[in-house]
Amino acid sequence: MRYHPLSETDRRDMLATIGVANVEALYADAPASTVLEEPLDLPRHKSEVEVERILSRLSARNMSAGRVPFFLGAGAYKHHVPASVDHLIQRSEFLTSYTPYQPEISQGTLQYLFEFQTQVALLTGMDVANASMYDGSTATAEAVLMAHRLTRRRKALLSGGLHPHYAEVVRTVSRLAEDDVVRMPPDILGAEDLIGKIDDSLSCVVVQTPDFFGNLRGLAAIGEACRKHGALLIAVFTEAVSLGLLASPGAMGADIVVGEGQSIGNALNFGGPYVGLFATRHDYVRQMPGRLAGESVDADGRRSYVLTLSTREQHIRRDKATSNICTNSGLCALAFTIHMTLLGEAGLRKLAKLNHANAVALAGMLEKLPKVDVLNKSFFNEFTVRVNGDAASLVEKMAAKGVLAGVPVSRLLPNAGLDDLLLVASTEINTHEDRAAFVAALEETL
Amino acid sequence: MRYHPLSETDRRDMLATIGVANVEALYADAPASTVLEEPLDLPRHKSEVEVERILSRLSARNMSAGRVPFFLGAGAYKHHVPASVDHLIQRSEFLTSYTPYQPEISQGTLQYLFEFQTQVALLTGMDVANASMYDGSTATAEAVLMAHRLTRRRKALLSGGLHPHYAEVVRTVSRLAEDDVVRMPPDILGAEDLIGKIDDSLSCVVVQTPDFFGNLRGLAAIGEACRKHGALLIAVFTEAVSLGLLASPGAMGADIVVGEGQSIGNALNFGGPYVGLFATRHDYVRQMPGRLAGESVDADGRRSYVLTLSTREQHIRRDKATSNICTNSGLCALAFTIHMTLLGEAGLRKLAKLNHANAVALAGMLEKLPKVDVLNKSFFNEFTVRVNGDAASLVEKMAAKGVLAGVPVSRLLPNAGLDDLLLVASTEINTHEDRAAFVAALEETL
Amino acid sequence: QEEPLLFEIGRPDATGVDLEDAPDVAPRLGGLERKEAIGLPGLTEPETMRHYVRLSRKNYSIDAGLYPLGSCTMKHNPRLNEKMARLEGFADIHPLQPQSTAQGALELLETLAHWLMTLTGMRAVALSPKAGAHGELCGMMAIKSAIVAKGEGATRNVVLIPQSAHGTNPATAALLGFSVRVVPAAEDGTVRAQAVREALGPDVAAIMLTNPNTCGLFEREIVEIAEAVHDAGAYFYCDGANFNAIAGVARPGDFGVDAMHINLHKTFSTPHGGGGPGAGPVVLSERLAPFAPIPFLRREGEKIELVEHASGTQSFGRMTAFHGQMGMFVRALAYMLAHGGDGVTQASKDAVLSANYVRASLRDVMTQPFGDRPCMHEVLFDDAWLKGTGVTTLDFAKAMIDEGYHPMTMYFPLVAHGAMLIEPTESESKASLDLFVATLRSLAKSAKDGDAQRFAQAPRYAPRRRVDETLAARKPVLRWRAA
Amino acid sequence: QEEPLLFEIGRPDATGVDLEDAPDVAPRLGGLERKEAIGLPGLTEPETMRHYVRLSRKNYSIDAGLYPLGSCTMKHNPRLNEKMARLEGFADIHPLQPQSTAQGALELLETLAHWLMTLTGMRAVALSPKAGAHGELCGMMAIKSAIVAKGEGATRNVVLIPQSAHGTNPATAALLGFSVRVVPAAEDGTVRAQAVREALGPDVAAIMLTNPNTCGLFEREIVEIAEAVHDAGAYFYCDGANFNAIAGVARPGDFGVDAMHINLHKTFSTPHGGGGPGAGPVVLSERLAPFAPIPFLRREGEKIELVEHASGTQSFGRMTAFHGQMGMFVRALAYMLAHGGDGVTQASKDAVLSANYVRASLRDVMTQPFGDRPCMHEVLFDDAWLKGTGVTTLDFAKAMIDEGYHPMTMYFPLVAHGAMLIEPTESESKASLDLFVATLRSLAKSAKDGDAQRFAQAPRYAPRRRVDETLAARKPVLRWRAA
Repeated sequence: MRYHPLSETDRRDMLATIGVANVEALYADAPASTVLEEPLDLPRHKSEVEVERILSRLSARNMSAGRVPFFLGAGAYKHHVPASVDHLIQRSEFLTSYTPYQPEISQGTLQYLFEFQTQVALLTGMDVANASMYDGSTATAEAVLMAHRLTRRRKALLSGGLHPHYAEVVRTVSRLAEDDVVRMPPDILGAEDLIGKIDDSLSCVVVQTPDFFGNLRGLAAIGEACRKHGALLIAVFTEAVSLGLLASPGAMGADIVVGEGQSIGNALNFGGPYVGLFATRHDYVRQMPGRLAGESVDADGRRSYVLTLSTREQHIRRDKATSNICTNSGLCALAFTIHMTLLGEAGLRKLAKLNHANAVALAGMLEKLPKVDVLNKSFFNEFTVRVNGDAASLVEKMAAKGVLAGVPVSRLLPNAGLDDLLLVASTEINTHEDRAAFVAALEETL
Repeated sequence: MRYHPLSETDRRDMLATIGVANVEALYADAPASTVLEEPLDLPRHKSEVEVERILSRLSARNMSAGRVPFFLGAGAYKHHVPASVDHLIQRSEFLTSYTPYQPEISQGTLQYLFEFQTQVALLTGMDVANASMYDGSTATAEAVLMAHRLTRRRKALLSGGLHPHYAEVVRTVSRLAEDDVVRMPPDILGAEDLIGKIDDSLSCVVVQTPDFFGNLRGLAAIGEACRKHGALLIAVFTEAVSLGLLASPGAMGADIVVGEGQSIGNALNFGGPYVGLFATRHDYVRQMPGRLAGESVDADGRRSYVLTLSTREQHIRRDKATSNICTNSGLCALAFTIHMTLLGEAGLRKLAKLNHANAVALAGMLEKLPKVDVLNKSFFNEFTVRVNGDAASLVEKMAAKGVLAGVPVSRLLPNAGLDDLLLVASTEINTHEDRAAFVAALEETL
Repeated sequence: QEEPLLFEIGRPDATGVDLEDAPDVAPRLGGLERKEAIGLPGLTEPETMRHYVRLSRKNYSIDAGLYPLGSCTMKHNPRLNEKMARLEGFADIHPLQPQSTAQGALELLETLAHWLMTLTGMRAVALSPKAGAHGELCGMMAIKSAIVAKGEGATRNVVLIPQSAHGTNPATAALLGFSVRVVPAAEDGTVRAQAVREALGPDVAAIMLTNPNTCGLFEREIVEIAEAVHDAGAYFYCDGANFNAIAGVARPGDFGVDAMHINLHKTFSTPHGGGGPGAGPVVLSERLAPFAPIPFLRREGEKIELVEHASGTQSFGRMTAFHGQMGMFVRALAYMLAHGGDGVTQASKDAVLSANYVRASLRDVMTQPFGDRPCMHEVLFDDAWLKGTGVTTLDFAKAMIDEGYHPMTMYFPLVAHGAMLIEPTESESKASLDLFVATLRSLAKSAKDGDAQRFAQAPRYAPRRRVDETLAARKPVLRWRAA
Repeated sequence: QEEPLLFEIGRPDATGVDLEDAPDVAPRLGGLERKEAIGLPGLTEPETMRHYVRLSRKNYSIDAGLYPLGSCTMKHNPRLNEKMARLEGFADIHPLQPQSTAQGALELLETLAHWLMTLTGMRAVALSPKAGAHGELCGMMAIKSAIVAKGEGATRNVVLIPQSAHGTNPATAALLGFSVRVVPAAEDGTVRAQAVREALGPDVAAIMLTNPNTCGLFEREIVEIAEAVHDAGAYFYCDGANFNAIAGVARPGDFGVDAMHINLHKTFSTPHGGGGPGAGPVVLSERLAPFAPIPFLRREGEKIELVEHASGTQSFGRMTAFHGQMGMFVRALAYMLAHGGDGVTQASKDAVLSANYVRASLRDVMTQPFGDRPCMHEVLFDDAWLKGTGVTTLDFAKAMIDEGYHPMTMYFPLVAHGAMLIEPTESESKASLDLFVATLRSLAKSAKDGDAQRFAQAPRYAPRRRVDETLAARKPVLRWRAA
């Protein structure tokens, strides 16, 4: 086997040093009834060519985004990732290192995490950010738990504009942890009255902007109301690029900001791995979940970075930890950091503007069609359209014509009477030809 | 521009330091008549996405080997290259370094070149090898020039089994350098009488094995005859994998061995870059062209590697150099070295055996067809078949059916009455299904 | 050479991307556009490359050397797997595109699930957990759901956990409102069925047990423990972090396990990436299978459906936005296909062999807390042998850095004093193991010979000397700010 | 840490590849099978990764730092270009597959040729030369062919070459049987038309002139020189190694050049790869175009044909087996498309600006052989300023290594005593240039202050101290042999 350096001779010599007759003897503690006598019914090892053949065949059966006019969003966005990003994250020193527990030989990882934390704090307009979470949805659930700890209350209010999957993730944890969740009904037009629902029983209000339906939400008034009632405002985003063009959640008064960072530096990957962003106020840092890199000095007085505040974490605090999280999304965070570095402020703003302009251009084209309504007053790069019929079957039919047209709302909110709604996203990858192909396929299909 | 770190402010500051008003002033020595007043008629800079679109579109218009049953050889072979090879050669430290003129900070390159030289020497059965040439064809031309220098004669005899392109490259240089070349007629069956042509006027005899038509050639008797007449035997190969299964040219008495190393570690690349292998006897090393890494010690006595015997080379010896060559094929040589390391003796032998077996299996299937003759008595992984008709149009028709069937001999030897000959190669990448598809398409087409 | 922070070398107007010009449209941002600057510096592409290449060179990595972190499984990461994960049909597909356009992806999930179930002998698998701890949460959620379904939600609120457990185990239990009852280990470092029986009661929901355990030992009474747990109406959660010692050799399903997560980044070698991403699929027993989270797969003939909603099922719900770590699944399946059943078994055996070889080669100079007996894929030493030398486990570990090695895991598990947990993995050649052993023996001799300075000063030949962790925690500086 | 040779750690039975089983057939090797062992050790995949990763870490690279090698053009290598070169339609196509199945590849060649001709103002381009020196050979072969065609093959057998030329120039001329006549340079480092006129005669076939020349200076009398050469019935070969100073600013065609090679790995940034592969397309004037080597392109409407045989043409023949360095062509074209005409021009100007900035920043501490005047993309210093310090150019260069830099080009061109040729390229930020300048100033001060030891001992902080080149050449050990 190409992956196994030990030869039969090595194995014999090693067994002799150990003083046992065979490797089975080393498994003597395993109850005899549990040790397999026959090999499992699994295929034998394969050459690289064979593995490539099998997986390429599976890959070829999927319609990849880059091959067609592509307009899906709803929490995962196709952006162009510069080739240098993917090259750099594959450096052995980044790819094949462990969590930087030994700072003396991990400054590479620690420094980029410190850079990542700073970038996320700047983008969200918050004081501090952690070194990443699994993804936006789990970060949201962790934010709710953190709000519970900070407020010593156990009831969360979720906006009807929150991504349905995020709401479900919060609800799953809350239900099994016996916390309360109030989930508002789907809020297609961004018109819900959250403020009226805020009272002293709430630990937090969770609001997404741009919301699931693409509407942009002002958070300032909600933040005011939260503060009045001792609740925390948790702001959520699923499209990190929007922060290049929109007022930051921090500037609008959020206490905790969580979101999905996939848009920057990371591929669609059929849903994962992604990278959760998590930022908050300085005062709350000791209740924050997840890993943190901090600045310090070494024995020679040189500036150095090191994992810190780990007394919050499970490997030190066990059942008193702020979270059970151990793994972060290191390499995805690195991709985010490198892509963000390449963008810089100028590039990010231009990218966000281009996304918005492409979406506005598409919305303008769709608004001219008779059987289609664009519902949003405001949006960033994604909006909701009402179509004349079932959006899910429309999408299927357009896919058959080679256009991936968007996400039917019913895919995430079935049986909600929203079957005629379609979420359409447009990023910098879409050309005018893509938009024209979209409109043509739509007209043919409707 | 993403590639240009200087900002307009930087440029202004730098011009001030220099003491000129603008950058045009730095071009003051250029005659005014030659400085462009208008920008050239070329497109403006493009984003990564746009560049990818343009080049992907061009790429998609080519039928790539991995997508079809594929049987081409004739000097370039499709083998599977392990993913780790391509990963390693893209390490910044290998990819973006220069020729290792500063050994103190180039031991990485120098040591792999030393390993490469050793591998090539072992494979060819020779004493020493250089650090690579452009490709097999130019290595052959250099070998002839080297033989001229060593023998102080200027006439080469080329076997009719030598790859026609290689023969042409030798002839081009020789003609313009006013040396003599005798090229034997195409030798389809490996039956030519070279020995009868050898006399005291020859500097060298150039013989390829496996030859262009796939025949395996014993070299011992030719070597004997060369030695008797003071000529050198230059052995050529175009399929490095064959050396895993066949007697080495060194063992058969070659004085210089040259060949193409593309097969190991390198992609087809539409013909380049490839890597020329060049090996010879120890006594001849100072007449060898190309770069050489040698062992030495540093000031602390540690074993070190360094470029050596550079007094042979153009940058020292100028018009007295053994060759004008400056660049080698460093990164391709690295790919060769890594792939060869992964193979090892056991892997190379198994790979060569698999190649041969696949070719024998295919030949067996073809021999059963009524309108096809396999002409070779012996072969490694490539052989010549006579088809009932024009091989070039046959190949075109089979390509239209999605099978890349081989190389028509007339592509390289037009107007030679060989239009019904087809070279067919089969490597480890071919499955039984590929062979069946080949036979089916051939039967349909013939 | 020091590498500045990007904030110290970047400029707000510098960029490493060029973008097409935007179509000229009237914005529709509803007055919510950003007014203030973000303060994000950029770098051009050449500067970015250099910055991160230089940073990378300050890291240790498995590609550059043996990485003997016990319980972390730092083994070879085949580059084939990276290539496969980047195939456009896996990397460039959207989680919500029509399932009819992603049947190849769904078949990949199904194939992976088949391998995991076959290797563990379990009934079902939940693929979506994002990492090991998330998998623990998944398994414990399934257990809690089953308990609630039986109407015992109010009464069964204790989870048994041995002292040697990973910190994630108690943290996960606590997250779901369970309280933790610690089960003591016997003198030999394993848990006795009798001790479990004594801790069990009608208030116990589950036991969380790692096998092989964190001392590198196989829990020899595991079958009896499982029976006792089941007899008491509780569930057996197995922490599968150490599955790489037994994959292809023994099946957790045969131990009586109800739920177990599998760290794909450990057993199936998806790269650790400096701390993630991981992936933590959870295998479930027959009785927990109905509670598995959404999404899950359902095959109807040629067509595979990904069930994304819980209505009409007993599923406990959704754990994450989409379907899990697809990129990691591709890598793990590539590893499985390449290894085959035979290779996976061989890997387990070689991992165990290598750990025992290290044990046998060091047993005369270092001490083992539970005596000199066969270990699994990792070997545990304590610091008894350092007594009186003035050298601590930490010092010893840092001195390894100066010898070119990453330290072993230190001070874990907590049951051993000054623990040193060494996991060489199956990826090391015998020559590599021999060199490692020779280095450790030489260091041990040096410690015993009284050369305490060498250890107190270590590391001296690393990018940094020891870093002041106390300062970092006392005055946390967690981001750069403009001076 | 020392890394052994693979021969010292490999085993003949170890392998890092697994292969399918061969079909069972009777061999047809005609009795020529290998009998003896090859003696090639192998390594498994994890060992191979580690060996070459470790080796790589002993190299300096442009990704890790400024690489000021004059005349070598070490600038940023965009990774986009690597990605593009690996597109299956370029990397995985065979040079001899039907041209109808490779029209995209041929269009790429045509597009590249268009860019090269436009940028140089020349009439034709030969793409197949494999590297710069091979391009020189191509150009000189075209010239020789033209001379022979005019019936002057026997008489015109001298090539004029300035003293400052690259070694490849005289070597190339010699290879074709020409003898070399050296043209002296004027005091200002450039060649005077008058000097050329004096050297010209009926025996002269061509001049080989580098412009900008190897002293980093623009040959100001180049147009007159070209006229003189043409008037004498000879050809003007221009060494295009330094084209990166003027691309988009001035066209060699306007100087009167007949042939010029372009190092794609310099001007268009295909990676140097530790010494290759390069690519050296040659642009040709109207009068040399007919002699261009095969293969060449011919378009008929939508179809592009690659002409592979010389019959019926004046082509001088074939230079290499196939069509040239496709992999490098893709990278170079990606570079051109990304830069655009505007970016290429900017790159040239920034390269010149950066070199002059270094010149202006060091002119007070170092000496220039031809006075303080504007240079092109590289600046030449000599060692006059080191006189009496006991420090040589070599010492100074090696001391740069200790400061984290690759040395500049030393002792070339030969026309300057103790030459130090610095080419910063357009890829460096101003901060990077400032740091480089400050380092050189500090080193210069140290040299003048008499700290000769620092230089004589250098490098001390590199993977190796100075290596004994004499020993290597005196007793050449060019391969490993079993002890």
